[in-house]
Amino acid sequence: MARPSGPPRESPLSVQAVPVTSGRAPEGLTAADRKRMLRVMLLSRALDERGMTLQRQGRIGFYVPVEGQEGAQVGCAVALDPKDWLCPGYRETAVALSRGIPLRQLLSQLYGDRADLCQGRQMPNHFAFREFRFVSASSPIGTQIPHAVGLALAARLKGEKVVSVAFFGDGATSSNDFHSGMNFAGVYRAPVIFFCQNNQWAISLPRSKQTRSETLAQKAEAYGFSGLQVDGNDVEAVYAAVKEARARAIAGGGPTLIEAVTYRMGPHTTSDDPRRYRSAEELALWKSRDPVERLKETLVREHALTEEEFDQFLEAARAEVAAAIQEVEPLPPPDPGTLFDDVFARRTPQLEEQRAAFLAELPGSGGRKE
Amino acid sequence: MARPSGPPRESPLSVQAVPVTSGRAPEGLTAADRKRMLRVMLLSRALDERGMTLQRQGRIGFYVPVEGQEGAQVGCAVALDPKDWLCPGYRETAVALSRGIPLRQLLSQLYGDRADLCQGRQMPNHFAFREFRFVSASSPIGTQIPHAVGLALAARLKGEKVVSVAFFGDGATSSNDFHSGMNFAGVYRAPVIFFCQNNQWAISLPRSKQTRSETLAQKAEAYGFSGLQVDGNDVEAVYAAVKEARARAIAGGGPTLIEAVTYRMGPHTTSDDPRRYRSAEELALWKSRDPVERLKETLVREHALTEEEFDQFLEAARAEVAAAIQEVEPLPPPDPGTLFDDVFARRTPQLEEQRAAFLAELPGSGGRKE
Amino acid sequence: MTELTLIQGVNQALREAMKADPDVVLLGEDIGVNGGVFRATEGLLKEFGEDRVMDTPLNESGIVGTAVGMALYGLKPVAEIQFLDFIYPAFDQIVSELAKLRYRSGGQFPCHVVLRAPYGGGIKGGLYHSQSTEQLFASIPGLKVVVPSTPADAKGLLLSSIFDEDPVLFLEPKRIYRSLPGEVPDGDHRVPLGTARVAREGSDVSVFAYGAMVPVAQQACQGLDAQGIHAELIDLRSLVPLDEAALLRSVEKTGRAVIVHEAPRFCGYGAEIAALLAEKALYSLKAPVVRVTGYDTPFPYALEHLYLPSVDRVSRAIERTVRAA
Amino acid sequence: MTELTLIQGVNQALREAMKADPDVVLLGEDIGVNGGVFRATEGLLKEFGEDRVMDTPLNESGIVGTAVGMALYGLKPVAEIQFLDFIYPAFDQIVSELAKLRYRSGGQFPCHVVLRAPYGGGIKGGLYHSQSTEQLFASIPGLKVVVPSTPADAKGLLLSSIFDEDPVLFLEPKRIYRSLPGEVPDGDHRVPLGTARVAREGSDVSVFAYGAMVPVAQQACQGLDAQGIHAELIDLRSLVPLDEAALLRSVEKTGRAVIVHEAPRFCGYGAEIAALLAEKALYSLKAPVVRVTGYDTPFPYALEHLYLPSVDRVSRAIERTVRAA
Ligand SMILES: Cc1ncc(C[n+]2csc(CCOP(=O)(O)OP(=O)(O)O)c2C)c(N)n1
Ligand SMILES: Cc1ncc(C[n+]2csc(CCOP(=O)(O)OP(=O)(O)O)c2C)c(N)n1
Ligand SMILES: [Mg+2]
Ligand SMILES: [Mg+2]
Repeated sequence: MARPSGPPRESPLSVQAVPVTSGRAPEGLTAADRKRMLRVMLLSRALDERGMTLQRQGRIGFYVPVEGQEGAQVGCAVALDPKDWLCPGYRETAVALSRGIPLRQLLSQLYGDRADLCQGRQMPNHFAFREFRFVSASSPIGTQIPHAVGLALAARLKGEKVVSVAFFGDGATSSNDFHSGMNFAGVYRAPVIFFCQNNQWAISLPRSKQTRSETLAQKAEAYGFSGLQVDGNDVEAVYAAVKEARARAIAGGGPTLIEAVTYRMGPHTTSDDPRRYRSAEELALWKSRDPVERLKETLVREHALTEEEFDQFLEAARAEVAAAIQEVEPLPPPDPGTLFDDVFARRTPQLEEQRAAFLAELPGSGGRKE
Repeated sequence: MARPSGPPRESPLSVQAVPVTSGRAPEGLTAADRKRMLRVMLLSRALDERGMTLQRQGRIGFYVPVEGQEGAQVGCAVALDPKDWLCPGYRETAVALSRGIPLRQLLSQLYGDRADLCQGRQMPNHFAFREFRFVSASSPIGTQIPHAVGLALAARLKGEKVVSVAFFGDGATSSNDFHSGMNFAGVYRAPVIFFCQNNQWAISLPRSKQTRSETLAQKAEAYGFSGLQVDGNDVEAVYAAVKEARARAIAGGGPTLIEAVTYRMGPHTTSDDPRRYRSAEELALWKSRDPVERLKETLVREHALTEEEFDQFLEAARAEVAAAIQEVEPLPPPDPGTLFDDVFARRTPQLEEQRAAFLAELPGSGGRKE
Repeated sequence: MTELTLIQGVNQALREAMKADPDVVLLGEDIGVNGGVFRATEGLLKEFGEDRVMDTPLNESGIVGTAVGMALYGLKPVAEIQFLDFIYPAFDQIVSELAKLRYRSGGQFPCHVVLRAPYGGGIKGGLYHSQSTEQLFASIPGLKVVVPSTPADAKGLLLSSIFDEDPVLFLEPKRIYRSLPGEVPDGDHRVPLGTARVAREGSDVSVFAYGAMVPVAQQACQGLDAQGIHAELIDLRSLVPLDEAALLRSVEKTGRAVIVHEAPRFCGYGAEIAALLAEKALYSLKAPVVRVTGYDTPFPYALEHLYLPSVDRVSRAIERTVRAA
Repeated sequence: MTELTLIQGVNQALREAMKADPDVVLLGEDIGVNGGVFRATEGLLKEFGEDRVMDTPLNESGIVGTAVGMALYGLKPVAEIQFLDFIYPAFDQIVSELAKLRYRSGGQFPCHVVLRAPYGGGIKGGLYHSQSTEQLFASIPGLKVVVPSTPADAKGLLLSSIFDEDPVLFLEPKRIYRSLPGEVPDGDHRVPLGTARVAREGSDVSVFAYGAMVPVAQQACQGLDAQGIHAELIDLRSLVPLDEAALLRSVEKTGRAVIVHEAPRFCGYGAEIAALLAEKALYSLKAPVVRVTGYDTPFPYALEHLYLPSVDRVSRAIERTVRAA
C-alpha cells in the first residue's frame, strides 16, 4: 500500500489567503507597459460603472461586471501573443479590452444592436470576435475548456507556434468539461493555459464549499501537469506566471493550470444581490486589495506615475466609454429577417418557409398572411 | 507565486509497476477466512470459464470476464459489512459472489430467463440484487459513481452506520461522473469508498494514455481527500486498505479513493480481441502475478492449504457452476407481456394500449389484430 | 385559499412536502443560503437545515447522480436545475440512469427523483436562459414531464410529483413566476398527474397549450369571442403521461386543432399531438392541424419578442384554422 | 464500382476524405490501434499517423469539446462515438456549443464537426447498445442528422457530411454494417444532404423509413406486391434537413402513409412526419397515418425480437392502411 496523499485539510479561513508574490517587475515589463496595463484596467472599470447603470436605467438588459478581477485579466492578456486563441467565459471584458477590441464593438454587443457582430443574438457580455481570436462565449459553465484544447491541438498540427487560453472561474472547476479538458490536455500535452480566476464565489457558493481541495491549482496533479497559484490582484505576478506557462507550452512542455486568486467586488451579475450571502467585512478586506489601487501604488512608489496622471487616466477612460455609448445607443436593433440566418451556412427550405411567413406577418409588413 | 506541483512525469513502463505491500495477513483475517476467499475467487474463475464457453456456443449472448481481478474484488467485498451498499459496473461478478448472491441468480441473469430478477432486460453481467444492496449495473461508464455518494449521504441522514462503495475501472476515471462524484463526496465528506480497479486497459487504451497522472490514486488530491494505491492482486492488501477506508468513513473521516492495481487477463468482453492491442509478453508477466495463484501460494507456504485441497476447491467450484447451469438452462424466456412493465410504477393508458396491440399480434395469440 | 404567485406555489409545495415527510430532501445550486436564484427555496434552509437543503457544487450530473443515489436508498430528493438550459451535463444521468433504473432492474430499483427546472422565454434571457426543450425529455420512456401554468397547479402538481413513484421532470414557466397570481388551496393540495385541464370550453376549435403559452392562448381565445369564434383551450400540463382521452374528446367535438408551444416546431412536442390526431382523429379533422411555435432557430436575444408565439400570432392561427375549408 | 459492406463504405469515405484534405482528423475511443470496435477506422492510424487518428481517453464531452475547438480553428474533425447510447456525456457540448456556435456568433464561428455513431437494435445489445434516439438531435436547430441505409449512401453521405459546412450527426445502422453488401462507386462519390431516396416506387401507400428499417420495409413492400398492394418506399436518409417536398409529393400521390422507425413512438421522429402530413397534406390523406415503431419502453434484451418492427408488423400496418376507409 503506498502513497496515501495525506488527510483532508481544512482551511481556517472562509476566504483563501493570498499567496505571496515576488514584488519585482517581471522581465520585459517596463513602466510604460505597466501604465498601459493600468489604463486598460481603468477602461474596464469605467465600462463596468456605466454598464451597471445602463442596466438599471433599462437601456441594456443585463450586465456582468469584472470589477476586482481586472488585474488577473489584463495581466494574463498582456502576457500573450495577439495570435494566441482566447476561450472566454461571460466575465472577460477586461481581456477583450486588453486585446484591443474596440469599445464600440463591445457596446454594440451589450446593446444587441445592428452593429453587433453577434447580430443581437446573445445576452450582454457574451462576446465573440473572430478577427481577434476571441472565441464566442456562452453561458453554460466550463464548455469552453475543451475547446481550448482542440484549438491548441489544431494549431500544433498546423505548425503554428501559438497557445490557447481557457478562461473560467472557481465554480467551473467543478464542471464536467473542466475534467474533460484538463485530462485531454495532459494526455496530448496540448499547448494550452487553463486560466482560472478564483474570485471566491460562484454566485452564492463560496470557494470552500465548491471543492474540498486546498487550492484549485493542485487539481492539475490529477492530470499530470503543473498547477500554480498566483496572486490574481497582482497584475505583474499574473503576467509572469502566464509568460512562463506560455513559454513552456510553446516549448512542448504541455499545459499549465494557473489559479489566479482574486475577488469579484460587485454582484455576480445585475440579477444578483450579494448581500444575501456575503459579509460587508469580507468585501472591505478585498477592496483593500483592489488590483487597480495596487498597480497605481506601485507605479506611484516607483515615481512612474503621479496622482494627477492617474486621475487623468480615469477621466479619459470614462470619457471614452461615454463617447462610445453616445455613438452606439442610437443604432437600431438587428433586422428581423436575420433571425433565420446562421442556423446553418445556408437557410434550409424549412427556414425559408418560416422566414417568409414571419416577414409577411411582421407588424408593418403590409398586412396578414392568410 | 507558489506551489508549482512539479514537472510532468512520464513512466518508463507502459504498464504500471506494482507497489509493494506488507505481506502479512491483515488483522482479523484468519487462515479459514482466507480459504473462504480463495473459494469465492475460484468460483468466479469457474464461472468465467463457462461463461466464455457458453457465449461461444451461442447459449448466452455475451459475457464479461473477471479473470485476473478476483483478488481485488473479493478482498474488497469481504472487508465490507453486508449492509454496505455496492454500486457496481458490469465486471463485478466476483463481488456479487463474495456477497453471497446465489450462483443460480447470476446465471439466470446471464441467460435473461424468466427467473432473472431483471426480467431479461439487460445484457449479461449487468446484475441487480436489491436484497443484497447490490445496485443495478449499467453500461455507460462512471454513472454509478455519484449514486454511491447519494446512497452514502442518505444513509448518514437516516443514521445508518454503513458505507457505500463505487466500483469502476481505470477508464472510468476519465468520465465526467468520476469528477462529479469525487467532488461531491469531498465537499460533503460522504462515507463512501471509490474502489478503482486499474486493470491497465480500457478496451484497447492503455492506462498510460488514459491520463497523464502518475497514479490514479493521486487524483483524490484534487478533491481534498485520501487516495491510495494498493496491489490489487494481493487480496489481503486490498482487504486491509478497504477495512481502513471503511473505518475512516464510518468515523466521519470522509471518502477514500483506492486504486487497486491489477490486470484484466481475458478479453474486454466476448466481443473483444485483445491481440489487436497488447503483447503476449505483457499478458505472461501478469499471469505470473495471478491473484489466485498468489493466495494459494501464501496459504500453502503457511501450511494452511495443500495442493490437493486446492484442486478439490477448484473441482467443487466447477461442479457448482455446472450444476447451476443445468438448473437454469431449461428455464423459458420472460413472458412477452412483461415488456411493458416497470417503465413506470403503473402502466400508463398508452402502455396499456400498446401492450394490448402487441399481445394481439403475437404469433400464436390467435391471429392478427385488425 | 390564499392568493399566491406561481413561484410561491412552488415554495409552498416544497415546504408542505418537507414538513409532511422527513425523506424529502432538496439539492441544487444556490438553493440554500441564497434561497434559489428565483427564490423557489426561500426560507427552507432555515426551516429544515443543511442536511435537507443542500447547496451543491456547480455540477448538474453530480446533482442528478447524487439524487439518484438518494432515491435508490428510499429518500425523495427534489433537485433544482437552475435553468433548464443547464440540465445537459446531467443528461446522461437522466436518460441512462434515472429513467431506466426501474425497468432494467425488473422493478427492484425504482428511482423516484423530482427535477425542478425553470424554463422558457420571455425574460430576455437569450440563447441560454430561455429554451424550451421539453420534447427531449418527453421522448424518453420512464420519465414523467409536468408543466404547470397556474399557481394552484404549480403547488398541486408539484406535491403530486414529489409523492409519485416515478421520476418527474417538473418544468416551471419562469416568465409567469410572478406575473399572474391566483388562488391556491391551503394544505395538502394535489392535482393528479396525467390529467389535462380544460381552461376554457368552446365548440369551434381546440387549442392545446402548456406553461406560459396558456395565458397567451387564453387571451387569444378571449379576443376571438367577439368574432363569434368559440375556442376550447386545453392546458396539457402533464406532457407525460399525456391525457390523450381529453385531447381526442375535444377534437372530436371541434374538428379543428391549434397547438401552441415556445419550442421550435421541428420535432417539438407539438409534433406528437399533431401525429396523434393524424392517427386517431383523422376522420374528425375538418382542417389542417396548425402549430404555432418558436421558429427552428436557437433562441434569440434582441428579437425575442418576434420569436415567441404572441397573442396576435395565436389569434391569427386560430382564425385561419376555423375559416379553413 | 466495388461491392462493399456498409461499414466498408464508411471506412472508404474516411480514407478518401483524409487523403483529399489534410484538415480532416479523426478522434474517438479505440479508433486507432484497435481500428474501432466495429472496425470503421481500420488501417487509418497506420496510413495517417496518430496526429490525425487520435485514440482518446474515455470521455465523450472531451471528444466533442476537443473536436469543436479543432473546428473553430478550421480543421474538419470527424469524431466517433462508440455507440449512440454513449453520446450523452457530450450532450451539453452538442446542444449548447456545436449546434449554436454559428448562430450565436453571428456567423463568425462556424463549427463544422461530424459525429459518427453506430446506432439501433438487432444485435442483442440490450438497453445500452441498441437505442435509436435520433429525435433528440433532430429537434436541435443547427445540427444536421443523416442516416444511410446502403453501402453506397454510407460512403456518399459521409463524404458530403465531412465536406459540408455545418455540424452533422451521422448515424450508422450497425445491424446492417455487414449483412447487406452493395455496389459502391469508387473515388469521390457524394450524395447530397437534404435529399430523400425513392427506394421503390408505388401508388397505393407511402412508406417512410430510414436506417436498418429500410430493408425491413423493403421486404414488407415486396411481399405485398403479390396481394396487389403497391407501396412506395421512401428512404428519408437526411432527417435534418428533411426533404419535405419528396415526402409530400409521395403522399399527394398515394393518399396514405406508414412511418417506420425503431425508436419509441411517443415524440419520436415519426411524429414530425405525421405532423407535417396533418398540416400540409391533410386533404390528400385517405386514411389515418400509421406509425410502426419500437414501443414506449426502454430497449429490452431478451425480448428484442418482439420489440423491433418486423417485416410482419410493417406488412400488417401497410395492409391495414391500404384497406382503411
Ligand atoms: C452548467 C451551468 N450550470 C449552472 C449555471 C448557472 N450559473 C451561472 S454563473 C454560475 C457561477 C459560476 O461561478 P464561477 O465559475 O466561479 O464564475 P464567476 O461567475 O465567479 O466568474 C452559475 C452556477 C450555468 N451558467 N451553467
Ligand atoms: C460513456 C461510455 N463511453 C464508452 C463506452 C464503451 N466502453 C465500454 S467499456 C469501455 C472501457 C472501460 O474501461 P475501464 O473503465 O477501465 O473498465 P474495464 O472494462 O477495464 O473494467 C468503453 C470505452 C461506455 N460503456 N460508456
Ligand atoms: Mg467565481
Ligand atoms: Mg480498465
